Amino acid sequence: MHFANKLVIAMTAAAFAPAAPLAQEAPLKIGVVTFLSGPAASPFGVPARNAAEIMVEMLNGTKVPAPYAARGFGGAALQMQLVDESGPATTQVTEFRNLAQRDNVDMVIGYVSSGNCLAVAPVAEELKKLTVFFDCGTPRIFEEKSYKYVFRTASTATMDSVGAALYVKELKAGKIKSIAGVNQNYAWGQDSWVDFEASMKQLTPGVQVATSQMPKLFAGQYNAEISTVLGAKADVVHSSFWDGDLEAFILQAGPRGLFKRSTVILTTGETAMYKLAEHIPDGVVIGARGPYGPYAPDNELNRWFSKTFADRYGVPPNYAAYQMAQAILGTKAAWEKAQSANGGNRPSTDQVIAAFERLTFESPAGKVEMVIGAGHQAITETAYGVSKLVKGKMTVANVKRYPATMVNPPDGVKAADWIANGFKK
Amino acid sequence: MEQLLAVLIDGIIYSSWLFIAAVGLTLIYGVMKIVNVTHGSFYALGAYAAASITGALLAKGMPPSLSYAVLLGSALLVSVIVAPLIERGILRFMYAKDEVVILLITYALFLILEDVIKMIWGVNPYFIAEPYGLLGSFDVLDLTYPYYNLILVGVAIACGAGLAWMLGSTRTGKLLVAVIHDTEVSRAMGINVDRMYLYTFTFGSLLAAIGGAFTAPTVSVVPALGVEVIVLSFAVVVIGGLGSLPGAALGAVMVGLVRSAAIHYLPQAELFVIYLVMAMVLAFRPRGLFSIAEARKI
Amino acid sequence: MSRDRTPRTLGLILLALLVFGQFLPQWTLFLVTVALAKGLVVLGLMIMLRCGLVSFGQALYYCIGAYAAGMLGRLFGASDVFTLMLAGMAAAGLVGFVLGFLLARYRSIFFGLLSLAVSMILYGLLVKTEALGSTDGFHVLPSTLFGLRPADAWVRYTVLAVALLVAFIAALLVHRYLGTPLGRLAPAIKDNEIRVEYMGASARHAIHVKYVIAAALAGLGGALAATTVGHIDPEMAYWTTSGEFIFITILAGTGNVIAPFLGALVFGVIQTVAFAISPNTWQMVLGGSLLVVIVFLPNGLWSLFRGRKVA
Amino acid sequence: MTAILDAQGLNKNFGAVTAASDINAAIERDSVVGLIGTNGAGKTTFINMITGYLKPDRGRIRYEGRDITELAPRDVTRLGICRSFQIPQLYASLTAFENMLVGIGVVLRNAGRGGFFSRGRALVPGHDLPAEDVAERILERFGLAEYRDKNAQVLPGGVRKLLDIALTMVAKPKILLLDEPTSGVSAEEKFVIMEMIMTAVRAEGATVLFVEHDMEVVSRFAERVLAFYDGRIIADAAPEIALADPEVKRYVVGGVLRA
Repeated sequence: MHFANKLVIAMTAAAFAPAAPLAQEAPLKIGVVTFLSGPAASPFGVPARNAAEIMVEMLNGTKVPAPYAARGFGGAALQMQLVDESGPATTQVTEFRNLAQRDNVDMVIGYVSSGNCLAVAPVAEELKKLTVFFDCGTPRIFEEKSYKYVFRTASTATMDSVGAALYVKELKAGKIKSIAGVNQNYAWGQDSWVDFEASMKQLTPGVQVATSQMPKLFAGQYNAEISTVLGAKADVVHSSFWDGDLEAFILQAGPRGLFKRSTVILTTGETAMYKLAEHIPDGVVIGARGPYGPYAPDNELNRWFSKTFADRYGVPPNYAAYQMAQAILGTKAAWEKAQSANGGNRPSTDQVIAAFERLTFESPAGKVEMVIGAGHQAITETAYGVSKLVKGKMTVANVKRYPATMVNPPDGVKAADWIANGFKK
Repeated sequence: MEQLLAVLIDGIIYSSWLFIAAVGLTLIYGVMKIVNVTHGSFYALGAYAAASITGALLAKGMPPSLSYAVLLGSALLVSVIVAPLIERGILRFMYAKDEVVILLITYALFLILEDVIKMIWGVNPYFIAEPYGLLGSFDVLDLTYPYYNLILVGVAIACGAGLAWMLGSTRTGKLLVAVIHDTEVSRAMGINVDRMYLYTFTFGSLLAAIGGAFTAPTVSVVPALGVEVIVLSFAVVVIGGLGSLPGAALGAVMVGLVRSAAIHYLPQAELFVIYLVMAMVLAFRPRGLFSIAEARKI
Repeated sequence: MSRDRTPRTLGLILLALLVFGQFLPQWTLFLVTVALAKGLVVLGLMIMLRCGLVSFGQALYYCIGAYAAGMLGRLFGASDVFTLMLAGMAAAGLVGFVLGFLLARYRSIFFGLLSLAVSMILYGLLVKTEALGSTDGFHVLPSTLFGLRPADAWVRYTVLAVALLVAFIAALLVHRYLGTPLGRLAPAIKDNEIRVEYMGASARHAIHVKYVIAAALAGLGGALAATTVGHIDPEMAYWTTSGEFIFITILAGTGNVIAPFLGALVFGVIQTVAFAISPNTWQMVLGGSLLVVIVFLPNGLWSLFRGRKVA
Repeated sequence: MTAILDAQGLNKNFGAVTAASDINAAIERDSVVGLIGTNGAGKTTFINMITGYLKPDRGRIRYEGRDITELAPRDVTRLGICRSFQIPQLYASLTAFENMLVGIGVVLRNAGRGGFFSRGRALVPGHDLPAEDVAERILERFGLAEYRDKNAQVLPGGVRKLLDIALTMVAKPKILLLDEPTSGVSAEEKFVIMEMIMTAVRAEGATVLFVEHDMEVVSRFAERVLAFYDGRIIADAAPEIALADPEVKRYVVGGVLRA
């Protein structure tokens, strides 16, 4: 018996140990989930965390330019609780539940990994907790199910592949006989390549696939892959590598003349372009997963954001940082719209959701429209350009912008079908 | 034909990298019977030290030609500082425990070191690409390879030959061999096994650090760099036979060639081909290719 | 032999949790359920560890169990929680039975590393299977109990209750098994296999049986995890997952069939606390606590609760 | 009397070393046979071949007329041929009592009484007592009662030796092979131990082969002696005759003195 007692006591103690005090009326508690450890921390997680910290601080200090001048969300100060996104889906689901039910946050903003987004979405629905995905790319989330409590304020990865295809077609004036791919061997890499290949086949009929390399995620050594791609002599090489893998790929492919031999597209190249300025030759197609960083429009919001960020962290914000800012501002917009509809009183979650659906709001990256995924999935314009070193500083030249509806499927149409049917509106 | 040549060259380059990364593991296991997970940490430490130190010196205007020496030096630096700390500070109190428990201890240490590294170097990547491009490159048919890859091969051969020489011809080496064969008897014969353990752990870790240091110029040094290396070098070492130096070499070459062949001819298989080889080898040679079958006296 | 109190203690814990469970906050219910799922896997590892064998690839069966359950729902719309668990258990047990013929011949580190290789092969295959969502995995239908779906407020508690029941039965059966001659053989095999053979028993057969049991338990745990978490992906087969299970096994100790569940729970709590208090350095907390346990509780957490031999 | 065990033309080489060359020996039921010879003469190899640990290169071994040459140790054991070891083979982490229980468990299981669904207190075949009682009784008989709950690894040498032999008794052996039962034991203890074993064996009734270096012990307990030298049997006779044989004197007895 004594044993059973001990155990139960131990367990209940353990269960309540980390419990935080219940959330007061104000301020608003926001759970922010992003990678703080592991390989995805440096390119996405940490810049996103930094952006979140800036936004929260500036919003509470009412230092954000119009239309976001109001304190916090509709006057209520923000309080953010940070969680690491590392670990398997089980861990992430556990932590999400802890945020929602133990720490009683008012909403959760986060998730870089598509796998985590897919795992968390149904839980958010079960717990009726407003959840905003800021970065993860997979189109599957709103294609496979429809959610009430889940929103995504960034475009899906489909946009990157379609945009890239449109851009190289223009760049090479249609003279593309063969394409090759080097993508990481996991969902993101596979999906990116599938979409790009399909788009190219639509845009330049008869194009050949020379080779599609899928090295293991974080393999780090790409000599063999580079050899095959060099040997394939493709006109265009597509890669959705990110972070360490992307940088290693650039460092290893450069000296081997891959960039000279083929037109290389790096759909997330923007995260590496400043760090590796002297290693990226001119003419490499650089993507930023949307109108972020160098492609961000020149409006006041953007000038303010990039300056504040650069002043504090010494580097310009990358697209992950932009997407985080976009997610927070989008939620703020929805919240305040709902609040004014509610006669100035704090809106209920359902009211915020009602306001969020089909919302159009301004972000440092310009106009964001929550028009697909039944009003829960954002579409934005996107832009591509080629690298150009100007006085030792990396810039993008020959920039082309593509309106949102041109690079995103219409509501209710699966990305794959949309591409397969020749991008019909 | 050209492709076959490419397969060979890519395979050899990758094998060299694997060998440098893995050989320390087999040494440590041979002598101490520890499956050492911190091996990955030392690989990462080597890479970080090399990247940051070389980068700093280059910024200070050091002639790039010296950077290769600096790579080596920084690997030496971290391993002689950290390895003894871990061996004397923690591991030596654990030798009485099960092989598995010690493995877990090194796993715990690995987790801790991951965060320590993050605390020291932060999460932002480090680069020192200069040594990679510096020597220019050579062409094989119409494939271009930087000469640096040959340096990698050279380092691998140097590590292997050096280790073989040390075990075969130096006094310490001979003592080590004795310990490898029978720790208890060696102890009885008055060999200072504890010191041997210290040397072995430091030297084995140094090899891992060298692996990291000489990889640094070709990659971006980021958190969790070591994770991949752990399982990979386990596979290599197990295929060759734990504790066997020629085994590690053969294992590295096998894995390297098979992998590059897969990439050239069957890209889909790349993901698990290494483990396939490992499973196959173990299925037919349960203790790896170069194993010392232990007889039991009854 | 001292009187065997384990079944009674198990019963008490079951009752205690069934009763207290209704009052525990929702998030703890989930925490405990996940701990039970992992505990089932660890229970199997404990049996193996008793004969001195450590599988670095037990995640293989965890993953097989989860995918078996997931596929059953995906292909045939099956959602009954017991059906799914039986399916996961059967699938894993079957694979374990086949692989057992190979693996039962291996000892010490080689057993561990071969099982690791096998699990990594499955991981590779799943990652290549884009039809199953590759690394992103896929949803598992919310499960039902005898065709009924409990009210939202009671879902967590119901799942927990089911998990408790399953874990209770599994623990009892394993406990009984460990008492049989074949079960008792475990430490003997660890100590002196030659003597085992010279007493007229086949160590390989004994290990094979234990291996299948361990696999089935891991499959059961995987299926339970799948239905609880509602999402499965190949990382369930990745070596880090196996590492976590071994971590828990050592944390818990092999003293008694209750230990694995206790260990899994403590692990879950440590992890979530670490996530909460130090999001940037939780790995350090995890590693540190493991070191502490190994150094100060060489026989695992179980030694805290155990005055004398219970098993 | 009929031979219970019959070895014919056994040969075994390890590379260049000849461990057994043309060994022929027929052992009568219930006899007590001493195996003598210097280290490496082939005594243990002989035992290892009988128990299936080694397969002879040539030759056959028959047990009660049945060919057991190819059987594995566990199958030989199941037939009732049990052995003890020169270096005690115990379950170091278990107590003496648990050591016995493991052995008894195997016996139960092989008799189909130790399965998952069988009763807790099934009777041990041959002893017709529950496992615990059998263990107690055998420990008692070997004077090990006081060490019942001590871990095997902490037991003194002589006790380990006895426990090792006691373990062989659980299966009710028909043939008992004792590999140097008294090695590493003081001269006077030797006789005590052998007495114990013999009383135990007589109570159970079994054929005994024991390897022994002490000729006094041999001539005291053995009814028949097989003298090994260089893998051959150089003498096979009653102790007084065998030990008087000049060859044996030169190669074995002398060898022991020199050793």
